[in-house]
Amino acid sequence: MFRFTLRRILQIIPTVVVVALLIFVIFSVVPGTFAASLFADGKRAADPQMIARLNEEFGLNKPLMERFVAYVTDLAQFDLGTSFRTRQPVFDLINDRMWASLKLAIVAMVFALAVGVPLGFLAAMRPGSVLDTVTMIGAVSGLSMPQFWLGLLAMYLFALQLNWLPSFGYGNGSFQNLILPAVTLGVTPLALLARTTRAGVLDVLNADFIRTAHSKGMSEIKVVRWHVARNALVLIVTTVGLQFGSLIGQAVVIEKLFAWPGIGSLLVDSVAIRDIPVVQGTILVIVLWFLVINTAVDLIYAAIDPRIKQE
Amino acid sequence: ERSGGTLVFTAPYGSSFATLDVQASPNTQEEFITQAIHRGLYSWNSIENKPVLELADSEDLSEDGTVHTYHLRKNAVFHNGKPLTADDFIYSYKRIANPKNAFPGASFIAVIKGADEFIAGKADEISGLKKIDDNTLEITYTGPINPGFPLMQNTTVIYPSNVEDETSFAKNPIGLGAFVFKEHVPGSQVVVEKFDKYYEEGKPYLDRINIVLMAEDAARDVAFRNKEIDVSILGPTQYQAYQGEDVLKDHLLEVAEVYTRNIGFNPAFEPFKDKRVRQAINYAINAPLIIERLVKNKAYPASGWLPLSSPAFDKDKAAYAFDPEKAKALLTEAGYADGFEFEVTASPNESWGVPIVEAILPMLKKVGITVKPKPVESSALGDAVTSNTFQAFIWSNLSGPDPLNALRCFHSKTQQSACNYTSYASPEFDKLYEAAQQERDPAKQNDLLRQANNIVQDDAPVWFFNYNKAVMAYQPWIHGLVPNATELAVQPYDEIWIDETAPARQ
Amino acid sequence: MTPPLLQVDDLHVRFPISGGGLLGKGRRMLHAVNGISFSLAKGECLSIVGESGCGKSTTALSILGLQEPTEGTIRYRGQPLAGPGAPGRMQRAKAVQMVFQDPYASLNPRQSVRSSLAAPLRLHGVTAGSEIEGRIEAMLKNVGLTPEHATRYPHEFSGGQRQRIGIARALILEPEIVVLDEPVSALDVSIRAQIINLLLDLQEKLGLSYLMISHDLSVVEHMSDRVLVMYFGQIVEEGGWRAIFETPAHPYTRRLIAAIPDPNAALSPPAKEDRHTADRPQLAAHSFVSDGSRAPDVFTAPPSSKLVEIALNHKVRLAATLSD
Amino acid sequence: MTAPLLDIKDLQLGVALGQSIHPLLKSVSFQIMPGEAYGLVGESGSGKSVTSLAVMGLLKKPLAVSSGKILFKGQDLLALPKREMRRLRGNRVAMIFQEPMTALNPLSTVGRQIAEMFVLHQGKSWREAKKLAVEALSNVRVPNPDRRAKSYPHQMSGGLRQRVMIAMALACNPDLLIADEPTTALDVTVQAEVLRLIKELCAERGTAVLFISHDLGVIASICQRVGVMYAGCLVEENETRALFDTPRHDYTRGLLGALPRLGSRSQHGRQRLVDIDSIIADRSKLTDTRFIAPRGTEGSQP
Amino acid sequence: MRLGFNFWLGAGLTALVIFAGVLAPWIAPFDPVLDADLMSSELPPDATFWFGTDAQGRDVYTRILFGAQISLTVGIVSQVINSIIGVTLGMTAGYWGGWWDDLVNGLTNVMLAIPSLIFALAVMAVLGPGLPSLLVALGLTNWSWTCRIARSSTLSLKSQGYVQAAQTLGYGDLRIMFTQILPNMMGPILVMATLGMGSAVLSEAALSFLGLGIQPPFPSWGSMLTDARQLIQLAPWVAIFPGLAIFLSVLGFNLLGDGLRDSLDPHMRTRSP
Ligand SMILES: Nc1ncnc2c1ncn2[C@@H]1O[C@H](COP(=O)(O)OP(=O)(O)OP(=O)(O)O)[C@@H](O)[C@H]1O
Ligand SMILES: Nc1ncnc2c1ncn2[C@@H]1O[C@H](COP(=O)(O)OP(=O)(O)OP(=O)(O)O)[C@@H](O)[C@H]1O
Ligand SMILES: [Mg+2]
Ligand SMILES: [Mg+2]
Repeated sequence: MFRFTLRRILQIIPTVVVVALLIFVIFSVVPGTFAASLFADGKRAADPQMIARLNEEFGLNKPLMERFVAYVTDLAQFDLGTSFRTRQPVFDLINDRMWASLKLAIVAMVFALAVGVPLGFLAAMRPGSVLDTVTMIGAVSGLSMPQFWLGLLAMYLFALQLNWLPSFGYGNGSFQNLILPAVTLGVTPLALLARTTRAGVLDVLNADFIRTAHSKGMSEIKVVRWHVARNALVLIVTTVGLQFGSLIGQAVVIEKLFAWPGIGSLLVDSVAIRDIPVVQGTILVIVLWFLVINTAVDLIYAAIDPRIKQE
Repeated sequence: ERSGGTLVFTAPYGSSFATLDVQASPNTQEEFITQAIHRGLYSWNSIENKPVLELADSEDLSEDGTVHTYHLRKNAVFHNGKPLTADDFIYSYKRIANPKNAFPGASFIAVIKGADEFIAGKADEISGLKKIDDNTLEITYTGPINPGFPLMQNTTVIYPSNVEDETSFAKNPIGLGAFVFKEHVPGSQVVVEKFDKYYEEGKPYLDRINIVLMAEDAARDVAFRNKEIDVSILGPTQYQAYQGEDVLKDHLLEVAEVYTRNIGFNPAFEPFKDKRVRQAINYAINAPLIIERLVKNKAYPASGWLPLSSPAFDKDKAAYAFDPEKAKALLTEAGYADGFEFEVTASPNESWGVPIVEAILPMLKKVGITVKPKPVESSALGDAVTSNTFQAFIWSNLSGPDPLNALRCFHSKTQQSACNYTSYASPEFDKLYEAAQQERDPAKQNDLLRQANNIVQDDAPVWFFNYNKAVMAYQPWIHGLVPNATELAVQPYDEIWIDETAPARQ
Repeated sequence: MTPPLLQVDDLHVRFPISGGGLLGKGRRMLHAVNGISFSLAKGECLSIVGESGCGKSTTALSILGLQEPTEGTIRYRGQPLAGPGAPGRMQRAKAVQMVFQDPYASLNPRQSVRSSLAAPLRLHGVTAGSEIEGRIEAMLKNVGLTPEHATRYPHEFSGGQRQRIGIARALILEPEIVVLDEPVSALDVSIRAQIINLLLDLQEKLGLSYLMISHDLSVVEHMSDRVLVMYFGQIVEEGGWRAIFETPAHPYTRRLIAAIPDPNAALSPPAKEDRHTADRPQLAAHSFVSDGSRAPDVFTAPPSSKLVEIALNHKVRLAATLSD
Repeated sequence: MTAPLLDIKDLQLGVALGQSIHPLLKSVSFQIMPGEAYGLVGESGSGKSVTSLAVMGLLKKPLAVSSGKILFKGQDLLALPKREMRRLRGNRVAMIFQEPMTALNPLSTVGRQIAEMFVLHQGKSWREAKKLAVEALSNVRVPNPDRRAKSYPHQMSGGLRQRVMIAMALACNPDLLIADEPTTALDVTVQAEVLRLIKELCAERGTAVLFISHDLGVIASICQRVGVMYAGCLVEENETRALFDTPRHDYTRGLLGALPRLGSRSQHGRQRLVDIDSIIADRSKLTDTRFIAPRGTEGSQP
Repeated sequence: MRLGFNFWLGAGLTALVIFAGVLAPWIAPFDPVLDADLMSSELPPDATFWFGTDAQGRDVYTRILFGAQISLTVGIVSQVINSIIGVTLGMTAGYWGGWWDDLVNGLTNVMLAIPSLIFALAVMAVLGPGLPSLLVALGLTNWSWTCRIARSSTLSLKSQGYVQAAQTLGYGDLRIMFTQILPNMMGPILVMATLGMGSAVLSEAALSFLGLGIQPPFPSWGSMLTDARQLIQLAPWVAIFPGLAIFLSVLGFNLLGDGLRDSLDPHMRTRSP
């Protein structure tokens, strides 16, 4: 198990390296510079000297190769560089925002799990029933709606019309502020979880060993508790991992809509003003998060399923 | 009793503050922090519509107008307890101009004599800065200019000279302002609290200000209606909506800001070489209609470059009328009877971006001109314009409050990439402008500038669209807001007070 | 002397198994086939029997060129079929063909019978439409189908019919050798007889040589001329069908034969004894490397041993020390 | 004369397609005596498995019994309440399936899967049940039963897994064991061992067996009586020996002649195998005639 | 192959979108760009303007019809690109194995690790807003699942008798891939592509929201919705109809994909997201 764990952790490294290269290449050819973006709102006349000064300061006029070497050297020392805009280490900026993102992702995922899995389970137990039909229609619908549209509607309904919840922002970090964005963000994983849970449970229910269990004279409830639950869990865990891993990336739109100070909105803003070190750092962190979650899932998977460690 | 209460103010220009070290940031967003925490040598007086002395009680002016001797405030104290002295100015200006920092404010400091050498790294001191004694500062400028404009910017505020670790300004700003920095929740808000030793007696009134970040108009709208925020900057749709609602319409603060929205024509593009074509476009577009229907009256039709609030604005000069016939005639004259096609480089901005191009598209089609929007991101717009790689662009440009500075952008000696984006060159204009530069009498200077502005209007290097009208909605219990023409959202926090009807005070 | 039709010499196949070291490096090897040698004569049916996983299919795939041998040579009429100097797929296709076990998986569901049969002809340079038609028609008749069947798709056929199509496809290029990997085990009992009869008819009619792999010893006995008994990658016994079934020498062979549920034997037990007591006294049990009752380690090469001829064309594997 | 243990009377079942029912079993009747081993052979798809599932009460959705009775010790299983049926299933009637790989839960140790039987039917605690499970494993001659009880199915060979299935099925000493092709997935040598095991254990405990197979050889070596199914009908039934010696139904005859028999080549030379199709002109008529021999006598016509 | 109700509902909705997009030039009552009269902006639905007018005074109904063209283009072209990349890589990796397989697997893992919206965001930033960039951005981002499915299908098809038979009959590798393997894995690939179309339409909307989508005057549903979010109270129809159009078309694609999947292979449900 230790070897397995270590191996899975080491496997992250090449992926991260390739991602780092990829985003460096992409953002070295992106049009627009940070310095020029300072004048984008037209509130000042452009100042060529200042633009030159800033580009020089950020090393943007150095040859690509040289910049690349510097970037890789820094990365190797776990240094994500310094933000053009704030002139603070990118690491600090991300650190400031990470917790808000995590909070959002975790609450969204917990919500999705708490609702999606039981729904999927119940639907699978009674395929073709009203509950099943309604759940599955709801799930496809949830997957078919633009997220920001849903968020906007929720915002108008719950904040403005009903006045139950604050409409936006982080507030002082209270749970109330979290509800709307988290629920909106949770809709997609919820729908997916309901679907995979249902499909997974159905698959398990059709497996031969369930027939064996019935042939032992087991009651439905015991079959589910003793044999279905754990096997379905294997599938659910995979979905949870993939979803949870990509949730921070998906949160970009929601964070922007609800003015949630996570790394998703940091990323979008930084792309908009071409604060390249922050963009690169943020994407790396999002990717790393995905990889770490999925590695964790693989380990959980191996703990649940004795067949994994074998191969 | 005006004292007390918490103001929830909105910072609408982005979803974060770039930095709390405001000297490092040219963004409007950080001006909210500056306004609360910092003070510069000068400040903008919204009522008189001009810069006034802030950190000095008085100044003496030399004969040629280049040397100013400032008698500094004696009661001003930094939040860290240090009394204000001339050293703080020298420290701050050197920090801003320091070539290693590459701060955006350096170009403002450049008005001080010897600053250029310092910025270029060729001198260790700024020769124009001289400390007479702790309370007296002598500054020599490069010319007989009004130093109020450059030295009132948020990038030229004064920091205390006794802070060892300069990087701490980015996290823990220390200033002379009416409010002390309390906390920053990144991406969410900055909280400031009343400074007891503020130099103006009896101020500020407020105990606390939460400057909350809220870039999304719709979110701000909901929050304002929910009374979660005390003020909100309105977009066109909300402006229209608020005007129609009884509870809201009485608490709107409007001001003509100093930005001119326009479509700049590149004379390198063949049809735009001809003045008649440029004029024809001005005639062909029904700007007032666009302003009324699309911009929801949240703007004033532009009759020239200088805006309504500019001292050199010419009330008698009529804007281009909407006259498609005349436009067609002009085009025929210019040899474009069959029209032509051009691209407008545009950002997504709703007030001066792609939507406006969409609106002129059918109008120009009627006179035979085909317009194609060429969408770019905001950050790429500046690049496209300053690198002169456009046929036309649509932008909002600063056109005040100082008319001399505003018209600099049409002076043929100004680089295209600096702000003469349309590569405008008119000997007639240059003559008037250079005369105005030398003129010391404000009235005569404004007169010259007015004439110069009219020449620009006739030559139509741009399509004159509108001057921005900024609108702020505020809760009925908020008092002391001022119509700040430079930026309505930036308010003098020390003047604001909250009355008893505020929900938080009941 | 002319070389035999097919000659396999010291064939080894090893598969790398991942997941050995920390990063999946230091790979272990699975020894699937360990030094197999045999030859196949024209018109002969040679069967390979042995338990699951002993390397029967791997051997067959090597001969078909679907599996690169790790060591050893395979020669067709003296010409190498694998390794350096081997002919391309095209030449090999004309020499060896295969009939697959699962009639459901062995036909492309998206190809009609005609295109399944025509495509290889075209590939091998038969372009005249009439010739193609003619050959397809003849072949369908050979395997007991009618020309009308050519336009149909696999799902329109029963398992037995599909297997006939599979045989037709294998024979369309007129190969001399046909590898049969469990040709009837997936078929329902009632159809097996038809296919077995068909295979025997075709062998006689076209002079084919069969290399047959089967679990089913009664089918092997029925069809084969010679039999190879494989055990974990090695041939443990080799001989004519009569020798193998009447006088099995290796304990594994005997166990194999004894394990066959035979209605005759079950219903008349004494007969069973008679058939297998024809032991060869000179082969003491200890001279065998393994009696096949315990699974050897597939990750190490087997201990050295030797095939010893105990009667004319009847060989048995004995421990190397004893035979030296 | 003793009462039959299992008495299937005129069982009909089919696939429910909307309103109509597409029949799969057209009236099947047979009896199994206590301690007797009864074999079912027949063409693929002739309804052997569905018959066994019907006895177990494990028919799933589109499949349903339309008429008939399944009497087990005189009780009609089809009329039994679910609860009662559950108590019977596994306890009195147990089943072994064809694929030992998929019939075991891959995520659970085999020990636990066997122990479930004791918890379910004997009300044992898990701890006791696990101990009994080890015992059950040693009963089916699994070496190292202690250690094996803690293994997962994928760590075992096919033969071992099938032994686990047998241990599980026989855990509560059922009166009837249903084995649906329990050895087709196994190698010949392993198959022989498993068959011997079933035979011995059932004989020891007096358990009756319903044995389903394609393989006449297997049937012959285990069963006392054989029923031959064809297209949803039991077309012939007889004592094993009698059936082999004097098959009466065309299909049975075809079946016996279709397969090469070990040793027949050396005795009689290679003979052409019987092609069932050639002896049966019209398959649809095949179910019209049935040859059911009364027990204890040689086959006779009905 | 039995196709359920879902499939037909999905097929119906998709047909509606195709119908709208293809026939837009003939059935739309107005021009989507030029028929803009600011005097009649933000009119509620009536007999002339079935879905009302937008802020520019353009007919929302017309623009939704033309928007279907954009959505279809985005959905189909991006999925064709995705499928070509995914199938080519996945099939060759599965067929040839070895270092190429390792490389493709690594690349797939990388693509999977970068959330697709973020990758699309980056690509759009480089290429600038607009339809061609969007097609590239969405076409490059979502092939990893297709690739995985193509690879695993190839691996299982490779051991099928008919593929081995083709090898023994002397077929070349490419011929085998294209005539034997590809046609037999089109089912799952088609399912992925159909589901991908839905997410492409949603991604277009999300990118528009982030200011990087298709830019006006092209009437894309995403940009219509984004532009309308300010008007949700004043002129809700400007936001509701494009929102509904997105919802229904994505629902259509999703149901179609689900339906296909259920009829092709009920077990595939759990294998892909
Ligand atoms: N591609 C492969 N990679 C790794 N191992 C393989 C591969 N192909 C076969 N093996 C292994 O090689 C050994 C021999 O396999 P082979 O398929 O030749 O057996 P077989 O005798 O045909 O068995 P069966 O009767 O079950 O078909 C087995 O242990 C098998 O697991
Ligand atoms: N769930 C089901 N739905 C519809 N038809 C079914 C179902 N299960 C079985 N059948 C049909 O019932 C018939 C009998 O099936 P059964 O499995 O009993 O055959 P069998 O005799 O056991 O065959 P085999 O020897 O292949 O196992 C077959 O025609 C089969 O197609
Ligand atoms: Mg094999
Ligand atoms: Mg069956």
